Amino acid sequence: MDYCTHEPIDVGRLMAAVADGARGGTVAFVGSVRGGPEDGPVTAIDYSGYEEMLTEELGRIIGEARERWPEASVTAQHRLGRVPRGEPSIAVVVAAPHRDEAFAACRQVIEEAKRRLPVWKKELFENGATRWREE
Amino acid sequence: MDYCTHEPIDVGRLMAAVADGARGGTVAFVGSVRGGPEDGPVTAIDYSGYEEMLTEELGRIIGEARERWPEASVTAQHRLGRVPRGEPSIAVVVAAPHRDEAFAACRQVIEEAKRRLPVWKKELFENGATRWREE
Amino acid sequence: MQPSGDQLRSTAGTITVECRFFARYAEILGRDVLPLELPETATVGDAVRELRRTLPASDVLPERPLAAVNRQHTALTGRLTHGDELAFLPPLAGG
Amino acid sequence: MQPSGDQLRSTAGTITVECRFFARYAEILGRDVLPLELPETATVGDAVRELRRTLPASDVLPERPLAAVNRQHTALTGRLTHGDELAFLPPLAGG
Repeated sequence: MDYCTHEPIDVGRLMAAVADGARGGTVAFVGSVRGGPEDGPVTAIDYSGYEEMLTEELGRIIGEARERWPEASVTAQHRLGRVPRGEPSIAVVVAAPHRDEAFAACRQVIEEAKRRLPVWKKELFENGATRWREE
Repeated sequence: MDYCTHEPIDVGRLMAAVADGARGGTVAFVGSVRGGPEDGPVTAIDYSGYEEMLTEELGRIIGEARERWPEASVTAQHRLGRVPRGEPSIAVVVAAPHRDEAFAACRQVIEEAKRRLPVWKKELFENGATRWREE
Repeated sequence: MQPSGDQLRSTAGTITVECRFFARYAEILGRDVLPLELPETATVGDAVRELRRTLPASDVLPERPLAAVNRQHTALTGRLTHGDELAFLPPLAGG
Repeated sequence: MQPSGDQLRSTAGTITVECRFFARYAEILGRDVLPLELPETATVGDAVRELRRTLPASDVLPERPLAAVNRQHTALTGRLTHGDELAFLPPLAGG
């Protein structure tokens, strides 16, 4: 499965990819485009990325998690391009023999992804305006 | 969505049930029937429960999470009956505006569910033997 | 003034609760329900002692089993009321 | 012995790196790639100073931008080598 996609993220497929009879606990984190009251009327976000580095860096982040939790099966995917409000932009899925490891590895991967992935977002508003969002 | 089901758990449907444009972070925990080397050749688990109490108690557990994280949307489902190896027996899904809350609420619900739900499992082995599994 | 449930009591000064058994307990006891008459001051612990004294194969029930009254986890010191549903729960294994 | 890349150097004692700009930086600079000639001892920080000195609209590039060399995050003190891909990254907003 590619770490970077321009299509909608299929979380069920990611979960199936890590599943296996020996790993009883699966934790998934899915980050979606938010457009609630505190965000203003955002209709979509255009995600752009430094794609070659995004793929390599997400691979390194996943590799670090696999090294720290050798029994865990870890995958993740970041979507680029226009993502409508409510749709996932990133998913991290970890299956492990026990839930402690699954929660810990999933958390580490999403934190590192937020901190390190070369991705930028431009918010699109109902009135047609756009804005770079730097968090 | 019923907290207790005798059908396969549809994790995607649970995720859709909590999704909403204002909650950007969704965390799902899925517990599946494990049959790895340390578990012996388990082919399935027969889950039985005190169903009326299971439904009430899971409702209380979810209510406690909603009270502690008022912005979170929380759901969960426990499957009863025969669950083949690799299939989910429980799922907890939380959507929240921020991922800290989503991780924390999901973790609390699964820990309380493991501790409090009146559910029992009988393991079925390849050779036809069965065994109550008390953890 | 007397509680309104009194008319249902099998004997003056006693209450009847419905015991429920699950999983391994039900399998070994060979039953999943049992009405039990107890003194009206009885606690969950009193019900356990009475069952362990009278039931065949009752040693499947430990001295301090998990119990629920009316579908809520309850300590052994919890007081029982006429008509209560008193469930005995083998070690939980949900999830 | 001389490094084998020497033949590609535009001038003796200098190296050429390929600068890449993304998102807001690319938008404001009006370009996403730029070859940059630097002394062969140059660091990422030296490249930043050279760009801020010579590029139009270069104040979009802060004094201490995030940078990556050959697709890995790199400190401003990191040494550059001829042929490196040097990317300048606006504040990250992935996920």
